[in-house]
Amino acid sequence: MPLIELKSGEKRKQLSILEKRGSKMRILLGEREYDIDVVKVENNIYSLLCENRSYNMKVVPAGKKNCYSVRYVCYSYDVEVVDPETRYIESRKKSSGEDDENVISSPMSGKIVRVMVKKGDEVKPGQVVIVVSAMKMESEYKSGKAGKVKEVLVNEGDVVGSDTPLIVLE
Amino acid sequence: MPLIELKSGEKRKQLSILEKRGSKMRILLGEREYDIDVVKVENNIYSLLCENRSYNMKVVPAGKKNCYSVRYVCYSYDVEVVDPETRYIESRKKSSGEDDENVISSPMSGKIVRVMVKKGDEVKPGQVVIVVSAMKMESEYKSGKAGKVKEVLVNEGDVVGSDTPLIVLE
Amino acid sequence: MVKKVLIANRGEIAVRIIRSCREMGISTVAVFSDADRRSLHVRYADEAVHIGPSPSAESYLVKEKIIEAAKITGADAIHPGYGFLSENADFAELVRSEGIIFIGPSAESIRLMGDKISARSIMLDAGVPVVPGSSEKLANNRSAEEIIKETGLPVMIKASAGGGGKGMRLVYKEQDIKSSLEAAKSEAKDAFGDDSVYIEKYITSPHHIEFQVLADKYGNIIHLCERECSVQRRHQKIVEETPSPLMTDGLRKEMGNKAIEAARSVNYEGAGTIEFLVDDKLNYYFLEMNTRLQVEHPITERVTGVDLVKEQIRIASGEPLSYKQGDIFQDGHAIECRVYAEDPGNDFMPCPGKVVKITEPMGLGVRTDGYVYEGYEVPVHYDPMISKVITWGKTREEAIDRMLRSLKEYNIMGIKTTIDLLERIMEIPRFREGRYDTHFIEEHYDELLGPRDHTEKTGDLAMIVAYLEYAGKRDLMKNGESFNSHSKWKIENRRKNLSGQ
Amino acid sequence: MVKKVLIANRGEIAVRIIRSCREMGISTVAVFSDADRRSLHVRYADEAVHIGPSPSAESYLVKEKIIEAAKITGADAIHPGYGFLSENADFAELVRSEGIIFIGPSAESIRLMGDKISARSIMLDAGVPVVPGSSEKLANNRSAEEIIKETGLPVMIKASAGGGGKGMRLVYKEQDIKSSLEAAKSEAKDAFGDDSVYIEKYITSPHHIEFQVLADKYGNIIHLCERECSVQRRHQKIVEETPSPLMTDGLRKEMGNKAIEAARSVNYEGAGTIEFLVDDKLNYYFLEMNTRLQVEHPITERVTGVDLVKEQIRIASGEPLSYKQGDIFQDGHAIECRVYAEDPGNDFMPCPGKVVKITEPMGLGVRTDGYVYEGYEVPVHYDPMISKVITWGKTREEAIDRMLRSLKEYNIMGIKTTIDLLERIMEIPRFREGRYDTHFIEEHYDELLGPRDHTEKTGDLAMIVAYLEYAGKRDLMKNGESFNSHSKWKIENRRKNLSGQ
Repeated sequence: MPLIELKSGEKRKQLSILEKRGSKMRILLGEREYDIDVVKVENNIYSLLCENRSYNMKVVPAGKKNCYSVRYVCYSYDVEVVDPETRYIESRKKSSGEDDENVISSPMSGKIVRVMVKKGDEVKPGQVVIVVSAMKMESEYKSGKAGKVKEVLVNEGDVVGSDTPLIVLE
Repeated sequence: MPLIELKSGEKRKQLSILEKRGSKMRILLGEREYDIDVVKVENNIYSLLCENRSYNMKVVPAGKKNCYSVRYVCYSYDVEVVDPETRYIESRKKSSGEDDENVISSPMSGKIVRVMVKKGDEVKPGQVVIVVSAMKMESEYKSGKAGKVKEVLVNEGDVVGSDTPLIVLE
Repeated sequence: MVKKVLIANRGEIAVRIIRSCREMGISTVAVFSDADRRSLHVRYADEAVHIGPSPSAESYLVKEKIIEAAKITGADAIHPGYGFLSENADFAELVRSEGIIFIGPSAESIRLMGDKISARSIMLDAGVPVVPGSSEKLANNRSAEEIIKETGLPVMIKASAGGGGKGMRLVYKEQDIKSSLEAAKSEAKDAFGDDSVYIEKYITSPHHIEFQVLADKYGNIIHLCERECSVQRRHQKIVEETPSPLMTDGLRKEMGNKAIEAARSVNYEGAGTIEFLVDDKLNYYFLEMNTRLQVEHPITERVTGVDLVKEQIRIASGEPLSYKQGDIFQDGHAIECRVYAEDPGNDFMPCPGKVVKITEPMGLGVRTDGYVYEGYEVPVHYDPMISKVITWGKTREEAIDRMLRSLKEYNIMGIKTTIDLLERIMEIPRFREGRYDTHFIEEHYDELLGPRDHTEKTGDLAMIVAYLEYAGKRDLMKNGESFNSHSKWKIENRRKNLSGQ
Repeated sequence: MVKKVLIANRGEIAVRIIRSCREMGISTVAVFSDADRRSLHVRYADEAVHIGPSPSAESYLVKEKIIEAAKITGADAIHPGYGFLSENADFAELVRSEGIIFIGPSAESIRLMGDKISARSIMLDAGVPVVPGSSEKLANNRSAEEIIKETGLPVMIKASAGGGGKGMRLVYKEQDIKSSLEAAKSEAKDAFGDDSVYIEKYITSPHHIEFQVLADKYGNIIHLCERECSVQRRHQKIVEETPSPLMTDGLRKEMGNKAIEAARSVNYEGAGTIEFLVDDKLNYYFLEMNTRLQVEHPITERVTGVDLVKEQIRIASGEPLSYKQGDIFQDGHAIECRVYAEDPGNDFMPCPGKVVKITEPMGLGVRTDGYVYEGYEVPVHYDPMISKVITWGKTREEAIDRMLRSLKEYNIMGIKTTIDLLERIMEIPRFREGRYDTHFIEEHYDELLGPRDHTEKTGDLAMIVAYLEYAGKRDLMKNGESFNSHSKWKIENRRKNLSGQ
């Protein structure tokens, strides 16, 4: 099995499957070993039994590639699966200096009410660049950093999904 | 569009789509024309609007190829879509004299309690050949015709799904 | 108070018990067979222990495995649900001998009520009317024939160890007595390993009416009024309601008191049900006592407001009853319909299989107690009941209208169910008027199971939908993408392509 | 009796109204905008008419389109639900002038109660206490400052045409009076095109308690007791209960009678709600009247057994009230929790999107009124409320425990919701003790929205599940088949392959 690493918040742990019989698995995660009985009972829902305890865990993709949001009763975890491919890209990005932070994306779906900058404008950190309306409420999106607007990807009146790139800075 | 024929009970009607705009369609079915607005709202569920009436129609595969069971409130319809391929196979079968009726299949899932015939036995129409148990009830399966047992495909204690072939007659 | 309850059951009743435990802050332990790894009770409980292969004789019915599971998890109480080991006196005894609380009556009460003939004679002593007939097991055909002549035809011959309609024979004519006796005995021998039978007068136009009782460890016993359970097929209930359309205030009081006497006569403890047969002239006769929770207990919960599972747990924990008789009254009307995984159009053949889709009825006055979910494969090994719909109304009429509305909302795809049959029952005038007895289903067989009228148009639209589903699948196979896809954009794109052709 | 009702609304309330119509045998007509073709009310109604583009100003708020839809389908009555045109007097008038029954009060009643200042003075005349302050629109800052001095600080400045917290300013200090007045006026002008404001004494520790009333065409008016609605964020209710923990029998009777007087003073007809502000010393003041059904009406339905929508329809059909005041009593306790598609962790930002999966809570004492289903895309155009959970218990404690159990069962995936926040509200001691006022949410912000404690183990298991989901998808892409597939056989096969590697 290729080396798999999992990231959740501050934590980073390596996973390997030591044994697998039917729905039962022995898994080494970081320093701890788990004997679990796991079945996917519905789309996006797993039933785990571990030391007789029953866990009904729900998982949905969390926007970014290989990222999942996992929920168990009231607890939520954002987990990223770092596979060899991702690690390769990560290391390449670091060396080339590419940066996702140059893109301002919409955190929620909505309708673009106002675009407050245009191509070539200089923006300051915290400056409101776009206003989106959803469900009878307006929200202001701010730039996280200073920079020059390279491109505005949306027009007023557009309906956008969540995580849609709106504005690119140079 | 290739010619499509639909069979439901005694009825056999030809369907053609005359027009399609967004979710709206004009369909000719047999002699009647329908203007409908149709969207698939969930897996297996369609919402139809026709002359302002709202129909929430549910459809599941009905075992045989290209056969569907459609439900609208309390009404159930078994519909077969006869495509050109099926028509070709049908006509070939007729000429070669092949016959599905030589196979006794299970109408429901269950556990084989008793197999009452073996290879080479002669069976009479109505003779009980197999007993299946499901959900605390036993059901007897009978042969529909006379014949000699060519093969028994299951053993006592087996769990079978519905429509599983159990016994083949010569 | 009990801290951790093991539920020695599966299906809807296991889930229902866990719900009340949750509300009380009590931990729960599920047990499961191979076939039930994906069952909802396993997913829903705090803990779950595997207890063996799928057949219940090798899992849910093995007393020792249940006890072991309780010990492993440190459960201090066991709730048996209904069915399985719930009326097994030896199990109740074994549980207690292991120092675990059994949520139910004493083994002695279960035993006394378990044997129909001993129960009959105890009831006679307690002044509770029983159906005229024999009070003892019949030794030979000679005395049986004498008793039948004394009781007067028609009579019912019943297996002493019986249940579920096995070892029963109805005799109308004198010349059939001998052969029916022999047939009943042979069937009883086969089914229960005991050929003892007894004789009961056969009641024409019988109503099956039962009373819910609750009794604590301190001799306090109350009744929670009646349930009318006369809509049956093959001696199995499918619709129940409370109040009974037959009941009067006076009769309720009288029968309720008899039910309390019946429970007292066996030193009953916990929740139990006294079943009566009532004829058209409102004569009532003790039939049997169920020494456990009933399937149809939710209608009583709805009109009285009492959570029966919570009361069971409180009683087993040694608390006195939370209610006095004067606190109990029926508010409005409640009906329960049982949804079975069966094909009513094919002689009620069981219909296990995969649930492709399920939509539960919701809104005012509706409760469902089920356990199947989308993608769940209903196993072949256990009872075919998958859900119960309970509706409430200020009046009986409103409860029926609400039930009809709910059944129409209830959508279970992939397996055949009794939902359509239940809808039709709600529509039959004799049901709506409340004039029915246990012969109701057989007397309305054609109306309940015959073909439904429909219009040309709905048939045509069904054809169109079948075509669209077919076309969607065909395109999916050809292009890896369906034109019926959920995504609006994909549809739009494809349509543009089509119009360009 | 009305025969066919058009519901001029969408979402859960449209579905809820259709349910009651079904139970009464009344046909239903849905209307829908572009964004709502797939909405449940369209699928569930008998008929459905398209009325325009997605923004409500071009569809649900266009009176003429609604009337046209009613005419096309032959609907003889229109139910406005809540929000949209429900409190639009012109609409009520237009509907009636077209010979269609408007299920609600007269245009005159709506108008009188719609303007806060006119409502205030009518209440004063009818002997219903109002919050001390101005009874007229304020002409200039001079007189406003005088009134504020008379009333005594703190005061609330409110927009006369207002709602939703806009044009409101709380003034504690004398030096802030002038600037606050100017700010309130400017905001009111922006929001409502009318800069009239009025002054009210600010009540510390305020409780928002409302009374449900029903009035027929014949002058019969009853109240259906109170609802406690003090758990609010941004002046929007999220949890309601009845009875109010603050209420006494005597006060209920007194306030109920005042509510009836308030309704009588505007010749009210139909279902309506009188909102009061109550302080800790149980002084109560009229706040406003909602001349329509409330979002939180189900808790009243649960404890009184009255189906309010059915009563609305009967009243509009000209029938006298089905109930007398003496028939109404509160049986047990009911709580409602509102589920919004919002992210409470991100300042309650709306969270429209696709519902990947939904599991409704079920069982004893639970009702949900929702409208979203699996695969449904919650539109960005309308209110973010997607569902309401209503639980009942014999006692307030049982209702809370049942609500907690239900919220834990409620699973909505794909969008963020307020479910976790609601769970935490049920757990806060001050809520459980019933000692809370409208400041509850702000005073418990950290407990309600801070991070949850969790164990190392659940975090680890979450990582494992994320990996399995990832591995399943990866295999699906590689082989066209997932090792996490529902089919047991596929899993077995793949495992065999793996072990053979």
